[in-house]
Amino acid sequence: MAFMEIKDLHLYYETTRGPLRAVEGFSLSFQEEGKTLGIIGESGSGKTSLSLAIMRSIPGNVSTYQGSILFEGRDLMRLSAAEFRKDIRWKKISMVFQGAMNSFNPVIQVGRQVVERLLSGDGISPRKAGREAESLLETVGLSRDVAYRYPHELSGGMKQRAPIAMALYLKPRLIVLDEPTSALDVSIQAQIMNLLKQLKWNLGISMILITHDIALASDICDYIAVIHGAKLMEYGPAENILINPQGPYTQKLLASIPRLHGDTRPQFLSGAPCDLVSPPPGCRFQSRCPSVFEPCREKEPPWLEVAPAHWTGCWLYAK
Amino acid sequence: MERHRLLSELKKSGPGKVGVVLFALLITVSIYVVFTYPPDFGPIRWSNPAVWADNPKAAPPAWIHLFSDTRPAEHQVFETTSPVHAPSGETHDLEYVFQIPFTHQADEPPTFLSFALARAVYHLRPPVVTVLLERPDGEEFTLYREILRGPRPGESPPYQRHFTEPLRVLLSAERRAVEAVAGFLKGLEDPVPPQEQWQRNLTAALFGSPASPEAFGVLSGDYNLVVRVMVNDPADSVEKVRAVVGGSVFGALGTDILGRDLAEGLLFGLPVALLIGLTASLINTLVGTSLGLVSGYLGGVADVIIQRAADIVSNIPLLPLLIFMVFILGPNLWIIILILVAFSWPGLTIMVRTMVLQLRSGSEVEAAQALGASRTRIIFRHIFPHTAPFVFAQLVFFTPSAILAEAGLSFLGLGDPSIPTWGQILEHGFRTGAVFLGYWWWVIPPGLLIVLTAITFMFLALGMEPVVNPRLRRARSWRLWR
Amino acid sequence: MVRGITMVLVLIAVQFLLVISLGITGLSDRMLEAVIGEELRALRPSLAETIRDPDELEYALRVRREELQTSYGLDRPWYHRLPEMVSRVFTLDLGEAHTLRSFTGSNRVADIVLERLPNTMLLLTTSLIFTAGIGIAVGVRLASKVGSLSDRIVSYFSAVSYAMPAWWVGILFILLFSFRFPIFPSGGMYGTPPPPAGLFRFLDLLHHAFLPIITLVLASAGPYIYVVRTMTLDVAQADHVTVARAKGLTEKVVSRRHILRVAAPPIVTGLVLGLAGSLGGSILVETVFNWQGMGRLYYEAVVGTPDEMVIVALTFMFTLIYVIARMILEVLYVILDPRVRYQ
Amino acid sequence: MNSENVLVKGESLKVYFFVRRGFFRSTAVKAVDGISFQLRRGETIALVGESGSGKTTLGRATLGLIKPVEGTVCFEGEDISTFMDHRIKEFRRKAQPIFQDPYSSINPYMTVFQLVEEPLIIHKRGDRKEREKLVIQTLEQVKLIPAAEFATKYPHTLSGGQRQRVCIGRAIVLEPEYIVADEPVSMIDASSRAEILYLLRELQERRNLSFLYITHDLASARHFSDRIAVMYLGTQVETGPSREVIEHPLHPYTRRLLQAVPEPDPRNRFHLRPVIPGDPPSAMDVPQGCPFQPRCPESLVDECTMIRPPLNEISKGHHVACYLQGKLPES
Repeated sequence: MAFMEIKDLHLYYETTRGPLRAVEGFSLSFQEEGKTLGIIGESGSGKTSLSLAIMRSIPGNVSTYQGSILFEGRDLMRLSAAEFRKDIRWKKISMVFQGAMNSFNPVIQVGRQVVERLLSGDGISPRKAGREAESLLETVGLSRDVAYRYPHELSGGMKQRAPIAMALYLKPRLIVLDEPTSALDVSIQAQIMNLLKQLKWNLGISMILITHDIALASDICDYIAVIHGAKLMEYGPAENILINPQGPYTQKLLASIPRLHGDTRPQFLSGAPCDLVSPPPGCRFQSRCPSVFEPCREKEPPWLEVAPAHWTGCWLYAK
Repeated sequence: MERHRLLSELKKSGPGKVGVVLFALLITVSIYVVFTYPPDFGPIRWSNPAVWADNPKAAPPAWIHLFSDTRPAEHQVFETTSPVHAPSGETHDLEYVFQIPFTHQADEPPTFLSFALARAVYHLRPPVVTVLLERPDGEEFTLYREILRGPRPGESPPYQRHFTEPLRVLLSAERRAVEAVAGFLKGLEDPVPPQEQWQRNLTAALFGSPASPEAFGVLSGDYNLVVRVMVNDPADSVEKVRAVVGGSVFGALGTDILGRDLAEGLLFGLPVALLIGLTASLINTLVGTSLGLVSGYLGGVADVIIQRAADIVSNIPLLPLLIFMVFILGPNLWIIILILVAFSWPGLTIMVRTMVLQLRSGSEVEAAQALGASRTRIIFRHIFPHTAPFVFAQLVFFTPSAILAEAGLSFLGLGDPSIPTWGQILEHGFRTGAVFLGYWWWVIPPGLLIVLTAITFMFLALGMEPVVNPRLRRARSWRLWR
Repeated sequence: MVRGITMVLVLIAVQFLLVISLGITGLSDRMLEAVIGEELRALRPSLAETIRDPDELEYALRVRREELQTSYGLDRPWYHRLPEMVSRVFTLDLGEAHTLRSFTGSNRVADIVLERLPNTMLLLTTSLIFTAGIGIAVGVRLASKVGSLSDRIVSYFSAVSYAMPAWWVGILFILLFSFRFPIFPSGGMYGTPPPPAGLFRFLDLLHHAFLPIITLVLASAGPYIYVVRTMTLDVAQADHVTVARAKGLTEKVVSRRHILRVAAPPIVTGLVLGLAGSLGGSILVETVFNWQGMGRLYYEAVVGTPDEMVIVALTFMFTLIYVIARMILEVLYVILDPRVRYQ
Repeated sequence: MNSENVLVKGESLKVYFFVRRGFFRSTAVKAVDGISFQLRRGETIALVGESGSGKTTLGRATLGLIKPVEGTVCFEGEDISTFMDHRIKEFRRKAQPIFQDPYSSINPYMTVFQLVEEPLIIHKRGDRKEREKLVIQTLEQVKLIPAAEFATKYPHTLSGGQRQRVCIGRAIVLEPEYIVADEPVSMIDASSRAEILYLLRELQERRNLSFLYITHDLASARHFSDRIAVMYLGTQVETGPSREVIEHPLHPYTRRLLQAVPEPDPRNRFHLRPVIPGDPPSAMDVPQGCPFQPRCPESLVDECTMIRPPLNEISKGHHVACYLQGKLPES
């Protein structure tokens, strides 16, 4: 049984022009526990919506939200809100949101917020909670006294670590990380990625890392899924995707990264991702694809296994 | 960009649409008033009791009979300049006879009966004026008989009487009318109501016959008021005669205790309210925005001074000071507007300054500076446009505050007496006890008009909210008292 | 710190504004002359009984006039006289009224003002508490269902309530509940004769206070609901609320701890700023309902027989109430918002 | 070095800001603390460093948008602080910035045409017709094609990349000689960043422009600049030819910075990345001696904590400010 399996997930937002398809027919199975799945996409490709869909943290203007998410044999989408809250939310799956500086309530001490889930409701003593918060913060490389500070008193790097401590609180089996290092300097980014790696190795936590930076994903991800225009373009083990990408979009994405060593000049993708309110028929990448041909403009590309466990949605590989 | 959004957003939202429609309505009516009313409406008409003398006092609007079973007495005014009979030159036929026929069809007697006579000229001796009422039942009452005032010492013929001020007589209160009724009743066989009772309500007796020993029944039908003027010289003349059969209801909105047509006064109040609101708001916006721009962009000492001043002024409780200042400086419309502005600018200044500070350190301004753009250009092309939608929204938002403020001051008796406003009409009503006498038509419509006008702007502001909100809600204009 | 200084400056500025306008326009002199004239007129008949000689009478009156002028300080220009008055006001020595008297007949301004103070505070605090309660309860609820029918209805209500002059609403209430359906008294604070002290007297007071309080609440609750709704909405859309929900906190905890708690400072600000409105509104509402409070007194002191001592004292009191409220706000801010604490 | 060819020259520049701390005290934030550099015509220098290293401030100082407290900026051999009225305007024409955020650096109320025309109006260039022609030409140069169609659009209808092109068009319409590009692509999607950088390079070649390219992206600095200057806490710690600095970094800070940059390699995930420990310190209290010394992973010599190391030339054009030269292992 796969660790997690997402089937035909849809998430549409309501807009004045019609539904905006942020996630459309997303299916993938995340086989092994303790591994990290990277989801790569440009801005406006629907990657943040995907993370919210997995967490069932959908905003009010959503018009369509369907599909199924199988996790430990249970379909998360079929659970009632109360069941999901009681069994899954933060206990099995937790999340680190984009924009860490805004993840904390500005008027409550950081430590309280880290252990808040049990403080309110299931009830643990404030003293014990304080100790737990201190030790969690220590786990992510922060000093114990951070627990008694307010969010505005933390520096950028500290603010990035604290939400990770919060996500670890109930020892979840899966953490969804939405751009955990965006807007950070490379040096801090490397620190955070090291922290995540250690958590992965030491605690065996599975992670879904959502980012626009494929190079960053290579730092931790065992599997990589590439999305473009709300659709999954390619999915496979990191080795295949990074070294031997099959879909033209993935190839272009990799080529657009300027390499530190070697004289290969970066290439670029001109144009913008397609409009998600009225997407063209056929492949979502057609207008930017260098190897576009007839079928791409007519029908949706097939989902093909081009190598073991390496799937891609492209007409080029259809027989 | 946001300018266009502002308009499209206005059209989209419900309150916005209502606001636009109401605003168009207010403007149309105001234009009508401005073009049809005399410019000095206040002194020459509204505050001139002579204009309203013929109207019933404190009469409810005419349309209330739609809601009751009884038919109210209609208010009728007649005027004639052509006598049915004039002196022909023969010495024994020296008499003018004016006839005013009218119909009374109602379930109650008229509230009063009055007549007026104007522009009389005589040469020898003063004429004798007699007024008779001919009733449908053939009875005839002599209501009035007087001689016009004789020559004053030093005056020489022809003597002119009642040229500036007509002779006005409330017939239903005349001694002679009482006598006439008493005479009429004495001739009846049936028991009649006692004099103490009908004397207080003479019109009931004049326009009715005793229906029971307690009360009079209304006598409907055609009446005729005859005015005879006996003169001594064929050259003597009387130009105009007027009669008023007082009704119990009047016009679209009734009258006040002085008989003023409330509809007329209330209509005049509309352009005044808009003038107060928009002018005060415009000046306030102008002052507030300029100070904010100066304070934010120039910084330094100017900034410190403006900020301190804004801090202080914005913490002064407005109304007590407003009352005090108007009391000291006198109730003049412009003074009221200026004082309003003097205490209200800080809200906008603080808001604009905050925005300017943000913009000033932003890259758009820096880019413009790097291009060598002048300070004026930066302020007007790169800073002001960003603040414009908010400033505009403030303009709309402040307008009702100013209207309400003026209304409040007027209600305390501090309104500009030369310009009637809704607040003053309300004040007059409250002071003369309209509330306790149940004169609702005097109290509800002016308030409703204030609300309607204020709400027009509120709806406009509400419609703009989606565009303006994030920053507008931090502005403090709503603290204005009501 | 800076705030505190500003508040004191406000007090001073208002007083000086008052004094300078009283002085420059010559109003102060005129008012005092009128008072002296009044006293002399009252004196004349009694003097005339003892002093028969008209010349001597005039002389005696002249002497008395000069005495009075000196005692009122009219022999000195206003810029000497009035600042003294202000400084006395600051030490809460409010002096004596020229024409107004307290209910007990005292002419000390402090007596006059202080016996009115509780009456005004009764109206203000009660309506403030109701406004706060209604505003927060309704505003927060609405913020959770923006765009719903009830949200739209209340938004319209807020706009209408902002656009309605409170005093006019008061008049309508009188028309409706005192005249058409005589349920409540139309004005005053106690019935005539006032019931004996004790429970009945208190109930009578409540009966009389009902309409004025409802009027004030109706006028201020509408806009306040809207402010609370907007402020709450603003916070409700913040990222940390999404995070709190994602953490699996119950909706109650989310709205109490993560929305209301964060929105509290601006919500409290809104309330205190609204007080400024009620303060002004109370003058009008007290006038309408003939409520013997400071507002009514102010109206009488300005519009009736002008009494500068009372005007100055009352303006000072109004400003003082507001300034105290602002100070409390500052303290609350420090408690409510840790970001302010560390600035 | 041929001094005639030098367009912009900074000499021991220092830019301090003063921040109120408490009621009376104020502290100097040493954003730029003694930097000298020379930018030749047609050359691109990449200014690299973490946020807070002062690179943006240095860029603004070279444009005369901030006054240095010490040192001078010379443009074509003349001290820009001595420029008065019309000279400053001439300088403004020749030296232009491009900012990081294409969303906030242009006026949303103006059309693309008005935006690109504005510099011409400020500098009173030509009449209406001529300006129109110039604007269209410029739009074509920045590849906003069809130009006539883009000209009528408002910025909010454009994508991030297109907006940034409008900014570039605004900057080049006056035919400047010197451009400070402050993180011009960091707000743009990774996949289209190269496109903008190629555009800048093309303009440079066509017009012999000089660029100060401010970035935190070392890889793009390598490909799009001739020289790299690495900044740390307001000082220059290393400078040299781009390839040289990337392939043979000398300063411990540069080395660690380079190691922190991930390259898309699936093997990355099996080992930890060497990192610079701790947060970057604040420019409010710069440590004594070498500013990097508290975070420096290498063994310290005494001088490190005492005196700031000077910038020494190690090989041709490659300078480094570190006492440990020769004592460090080859990277």
